[in-house]
Amino acid sequence: MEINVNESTRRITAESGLSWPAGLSRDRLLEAYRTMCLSRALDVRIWTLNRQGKAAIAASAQGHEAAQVATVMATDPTRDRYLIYYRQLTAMLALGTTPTEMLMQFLARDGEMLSAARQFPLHGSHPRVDLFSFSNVVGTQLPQSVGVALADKMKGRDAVTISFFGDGAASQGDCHEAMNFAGIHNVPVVFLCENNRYAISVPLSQQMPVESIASRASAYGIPGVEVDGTDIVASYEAIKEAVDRARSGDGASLVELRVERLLPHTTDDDHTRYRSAEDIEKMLELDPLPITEAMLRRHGILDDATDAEFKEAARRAVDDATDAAEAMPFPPVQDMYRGVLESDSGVKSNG
Amino acid sequence: MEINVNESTRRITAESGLSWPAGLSRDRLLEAYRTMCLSRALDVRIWTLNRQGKAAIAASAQGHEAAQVATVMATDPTRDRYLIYYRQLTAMLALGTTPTEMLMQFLARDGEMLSAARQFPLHGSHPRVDLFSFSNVVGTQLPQSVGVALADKMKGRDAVTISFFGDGAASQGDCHEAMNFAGIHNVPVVFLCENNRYAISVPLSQQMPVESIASRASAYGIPGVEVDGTDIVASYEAIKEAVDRARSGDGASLVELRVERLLPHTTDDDHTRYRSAEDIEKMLELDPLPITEAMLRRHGILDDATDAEFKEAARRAVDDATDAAEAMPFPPVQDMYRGVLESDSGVKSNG
Amino acid sequence: MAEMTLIEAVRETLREEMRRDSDIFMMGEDIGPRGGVFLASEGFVEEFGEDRIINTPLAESSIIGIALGAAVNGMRPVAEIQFADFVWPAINQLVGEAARVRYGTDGGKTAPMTVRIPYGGGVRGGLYHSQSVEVIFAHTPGLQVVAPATPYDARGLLRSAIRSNDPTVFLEHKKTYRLVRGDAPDEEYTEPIGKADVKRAGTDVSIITYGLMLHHSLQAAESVAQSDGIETEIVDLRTLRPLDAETILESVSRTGRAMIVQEDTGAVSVSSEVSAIIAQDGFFDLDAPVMRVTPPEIPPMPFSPLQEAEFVPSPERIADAIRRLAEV
Amino acid sequence: MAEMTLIEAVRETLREEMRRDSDIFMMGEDIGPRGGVFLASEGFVEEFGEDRIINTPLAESSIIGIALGAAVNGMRPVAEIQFADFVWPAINQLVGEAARVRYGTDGGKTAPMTVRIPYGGGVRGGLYHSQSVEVIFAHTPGLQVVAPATPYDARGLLRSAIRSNDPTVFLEHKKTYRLVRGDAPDEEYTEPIGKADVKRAGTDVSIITYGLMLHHSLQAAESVAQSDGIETEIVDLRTLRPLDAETILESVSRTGRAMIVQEDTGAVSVSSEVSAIIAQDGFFDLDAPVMRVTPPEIPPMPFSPLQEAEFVPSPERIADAIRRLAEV
Ligand SMILES: Cc1ncc(C[n+]2csc(CCOP(=O)(O)OP(=O)(O)O)c2C)c(N)n1
Ligand SMILES: Cc1ncc(C[n+]2csc(CCOP(=O)(O)OP(=O)(O)O)c2C)c(N)n1
Ligand SMILES: [Mg+2]
Ligand SMILES: [Mg+2]
Repeated sequence: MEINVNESTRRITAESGLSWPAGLSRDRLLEAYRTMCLSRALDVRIWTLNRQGKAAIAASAQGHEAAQVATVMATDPTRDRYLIYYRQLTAMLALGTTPTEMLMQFLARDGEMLSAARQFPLHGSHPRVDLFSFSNVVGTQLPQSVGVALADKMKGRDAVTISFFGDGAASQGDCHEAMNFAGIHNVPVVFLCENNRYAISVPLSQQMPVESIASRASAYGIPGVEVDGTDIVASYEAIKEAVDRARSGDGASLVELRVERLLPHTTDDDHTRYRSAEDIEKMLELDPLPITEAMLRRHGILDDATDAEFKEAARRAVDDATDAAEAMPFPPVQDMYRGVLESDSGVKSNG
Repeated sequence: MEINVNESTRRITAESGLSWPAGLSRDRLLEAYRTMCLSRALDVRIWTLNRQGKAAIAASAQGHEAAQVATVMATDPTRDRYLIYYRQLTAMLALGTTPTEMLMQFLARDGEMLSAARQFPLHGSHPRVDLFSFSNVVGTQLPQSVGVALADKMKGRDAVTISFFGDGAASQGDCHEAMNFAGIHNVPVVFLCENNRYAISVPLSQQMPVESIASRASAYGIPGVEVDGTDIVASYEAIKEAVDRARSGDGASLVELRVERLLPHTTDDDHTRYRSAEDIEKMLELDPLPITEAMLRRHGILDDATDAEFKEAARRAVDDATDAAEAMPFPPVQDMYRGVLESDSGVKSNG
Repeated sequence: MAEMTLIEAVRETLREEMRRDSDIFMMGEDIGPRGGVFLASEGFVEEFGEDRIINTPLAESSIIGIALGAAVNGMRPVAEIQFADFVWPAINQLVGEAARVRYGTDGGKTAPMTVRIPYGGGVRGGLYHSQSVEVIFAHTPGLQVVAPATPYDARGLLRSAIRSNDPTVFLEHKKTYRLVRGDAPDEEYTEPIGKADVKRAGTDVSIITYGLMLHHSLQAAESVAQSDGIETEIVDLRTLRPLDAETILESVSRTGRAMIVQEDTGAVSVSSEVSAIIAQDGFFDLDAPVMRVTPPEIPPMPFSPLQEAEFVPSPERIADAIRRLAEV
Repeated sequence: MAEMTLIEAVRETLREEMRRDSDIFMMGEDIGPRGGVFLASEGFVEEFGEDRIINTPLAESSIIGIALGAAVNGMRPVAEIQFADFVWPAINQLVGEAARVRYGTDGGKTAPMTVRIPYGGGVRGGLYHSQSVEVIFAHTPGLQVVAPATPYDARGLLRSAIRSNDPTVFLEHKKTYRLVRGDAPDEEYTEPIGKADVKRAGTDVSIITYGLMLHHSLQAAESVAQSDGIETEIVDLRTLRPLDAETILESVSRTGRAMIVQEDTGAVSVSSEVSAIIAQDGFFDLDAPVMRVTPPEIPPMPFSPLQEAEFVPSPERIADAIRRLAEV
């Protein structure tokens, strides 16, 4: 299947999955859908925990699930690297993070594995997969991801770096500098933009004078593709192509996944302040869960029993994870003094 | 004459001047050539003053003269605004700055009009024309120029802002952010890139993976054109088109003038360290002075007598300016305490 | 005389100034229909329109660079950096460029611009929504740096900042936005940039502070007054550049004991400068060492609640320090 | 033991480290065939190739951001910022990101990277080729900041910086590059980050300083020793973060008189912190106010020669200050 920026995203429909591209199978698709169901259930729970005053802040992945699960399917967690953004709940689950591990982040519990609860959820580094996010400063991960990939190129390793970002991040100077360097030096990175048309409340029309972010790839001499991010198969195929290109030494690509942000920016936001009723209406039709479910049923991959089983299993897993995470204490105070520098005593100092 | 990025720059030859575009006349072209001769003579003198230990630093305009004089011809100094870079000696002369005023900058003399000799030459603001350059930090002038133009748009003034930069500056994040905002808000600015293929010693191939800077205009929804900057007529026409567009409310443009940097980056540089003999050979063939002279002679605009007169006049003007500037003292010490803030006493303070 | 929160003081003052002077416009992320993430511009785009309330792309360097360009061309931009933690990409345009425009052109161009920056912690912001960023601005000649801690000062100083003809960094502590209420006149009053204010008179110890720490210090002062009869004088700096050395030294000359309380980490900070001023020009008035109460030298500030609470100097910690200093 | 200039010390040490460890590579503007604008990497691309000597586009934020990415993925990048004045666009990646990587991942990732920054004035650099930029780095937990003033220290400390597993800002004063010569062993020695060094022993006054000002202070000390018999002890900080409070306080405890000499403007600076350390922990040793000798509070520094000469604290000005302090 050929996807390019001149072709409108909507022309890539779920039917593109009629013959599975290399690497996709009925089982993998079913597994992907199971992860999406788990992500959605966990996402809903996290929002509830925030409303209960237990989780300080959350950014939801609802609407991005198909795009993220496709991204993980198109990569190799045993050797690839992931610089995530902050909305990658589904990707993290697909990469083997447990619901309890995720909830420990949102509840800032002792033993939280990414940052010892020093950082917001989804920030820090993962103990099992080479996944990390150093900061909340939008755009900084883009040059960093180029450096990560440059190191692999220098060392002759066949790892590919996935650099997650959003449409808002594309406006940062760092985005330009990162893609320009990647283009010059042919580094094995995939710039993966989950374009949900909003940077908090700022719509695309106020973010850029062009229709697509992928169209900017030509300014950096790299391929750019725009894909319907609610279409798990089309997304997989586009990302796989970019990952294969990077792995085979042909350098960077820009993949733009068009998705919808189904909830407000974060639990602190209220999108009715800036989104019209129609806009919200329209967006709800692009929920990747029913879209994926329908596609799988059309192809006879999913039946009622399995669907119900997935959803029930997800509910149970989320309940158990909530109990497990809530049972944990907050990190002890003295741990905050640990490890500013390697040479640190780790004891309290005032300068 | 249509110029676009798909067309190779070299296809726009001096012959494009056979029928003068609107706004150009034999007299204006002759005047432009006179300014180029003056600029070249002054430029040579400044280099000499550096070698004599009298001028601390200089960046030469040699090779950029036709492009710069064309830029001034295409604008209206009585209402337009110029955020210059640091290589715009010719543009400043064309805008009415005297050779003595220029030499006062290089010799840091008392009464230097741009910055009171607090800054490098060509930095500060001009007392007669709305021309300024706040800093040596490459790229910062690009967002600033967008803000300047935005103010004019807000106030409904018909001024156009000319934003000078080089190929090196195009790599800065600020360049991306500035052009993106200009594209979104349709501000009356012309991004004018004098592309001389080098950022000090870094060749284009190590600066960007694409052939032209103008080709990036599409990423910002603005027109981009690439022109032979040694062709004064083609340059004038391309810039005029962009200026007219901005003035008529149609927003920003990017004009890339392909020129050669005939001397090392600055008086501190030695380009034989990084430029091949052939490269230097080849570049010397693109000296805009003989090219412009030949073009004017071909069209019967310039004869031996006038040419000799221009060059003799330039020599005299530069000699007189040197005497005048060297006769001036350095700024007195106490002036350095003046005007950090409006509320300042202007007397020495340590905090 | 109306009672209002600090965020209300900021919003009302912005609104009044926007109505007064059509050269004023605002730029920032989400300041349009969203009204800003802290609602400082709630309802503004409806009243002033999209030309004067510009929802910018997510690009801080251009927010400041474009504001600077507009400022030197006759406008009075008020730029909002959404969180202080995100001002770093814009430091070059602010510290490198705006601060030097007047000096570097010998007054040929000036930059009458205000940059509003919500800063500070204690709001579960973690490492990137809690930072204090005043050091680099307070160090830079050509900038004015204001950090009000009360609605009254916020109103008077924001007016002065917007009307000033020099670039002014206006620091708003996020935790004080809704926590701190106070009376602020409806009149068009201004407070002078560069003047500290004695928020509590005392005879035994001088505390020099600003921002949220003013309120923690006031609580501490009350408790030690009751428990130990120690009378603490509290100097609210309000402006971090230029510092009001006169008011600081005057207070120390009467108490003989100086303590600086600050939320930002201590090394090479505003607290260092205040201490250095006293150690050089108030030395002979001192009866005791110049004490500093600051957080530990770790990146501000942990997300987990117990650690965050420990990081920020608490009224209790300040009260203990007052007692120790009074005994020296 | 070879005599060399400071720039030679930097170049030879870089070369030796590059030869020793293939994980080290360099990135920066013009560091390729040009050899860097100060020739710190002259001949390097010829020896190490374009993969390890990367001529970058003109984009400082990406230079640091990419170096950081490579550092967390097993490399030891040495990034060059061509002039300190141009580090501002990269502050976000350095202060906002690199400094917090170890802490923000609880040690899960580390950033063994060195950022070389030629800084300082007295070279006719004007407002944008003369700046001192240490303040923001010296304030930031998670960074190490080194500022050697002699070839010996440059060699020993650059080795330590490159071999350190934390991000280190390595400040090289441009004027010392060719002005300062000194002996430096050929051996692979290191000097510890975080330790100051007493460069001159004295009994009457302690000067705490660094960079070019070390040399101006040494000249001043000699002249007052001869003219007035005043013996000045000179502490070269060498590392600006973490500061070596112990050595500072030990010196002041013996002389009772402290003076900080600095090329950067004084307000909220390293000199403020040194003074504050003494005023808090060395107070009872002091016989006189803690004096600071710094430039005026104007943007560093004017291009015109007389004004530039006036801006930088001269040996004469320092000598006068020593005399005044000794008399208090
Ligand atoms: C440099 C910076 N500026 C502002 C913010 C505040 N902020 C957090 S997320 C966000 C919007 C990001 O939009 P986008 O990149 O499209 O990602 P999305 O949230 O839509 O997935 C903003 C403005 C930030 N975190 N960093
Ligand atoms: C931010 C920044 N980085 C580095 C420098 C040092 N520098 C001065 S000019 C220059 C090259 C600029 O190249 P270009 O934009 O092509 O202009 P040209 O000199 O070729 O006309 C560099 C790297 C600077 N002034 N500012
Ligand atoms: Mg978005
Ligand atoms: Mg160039």
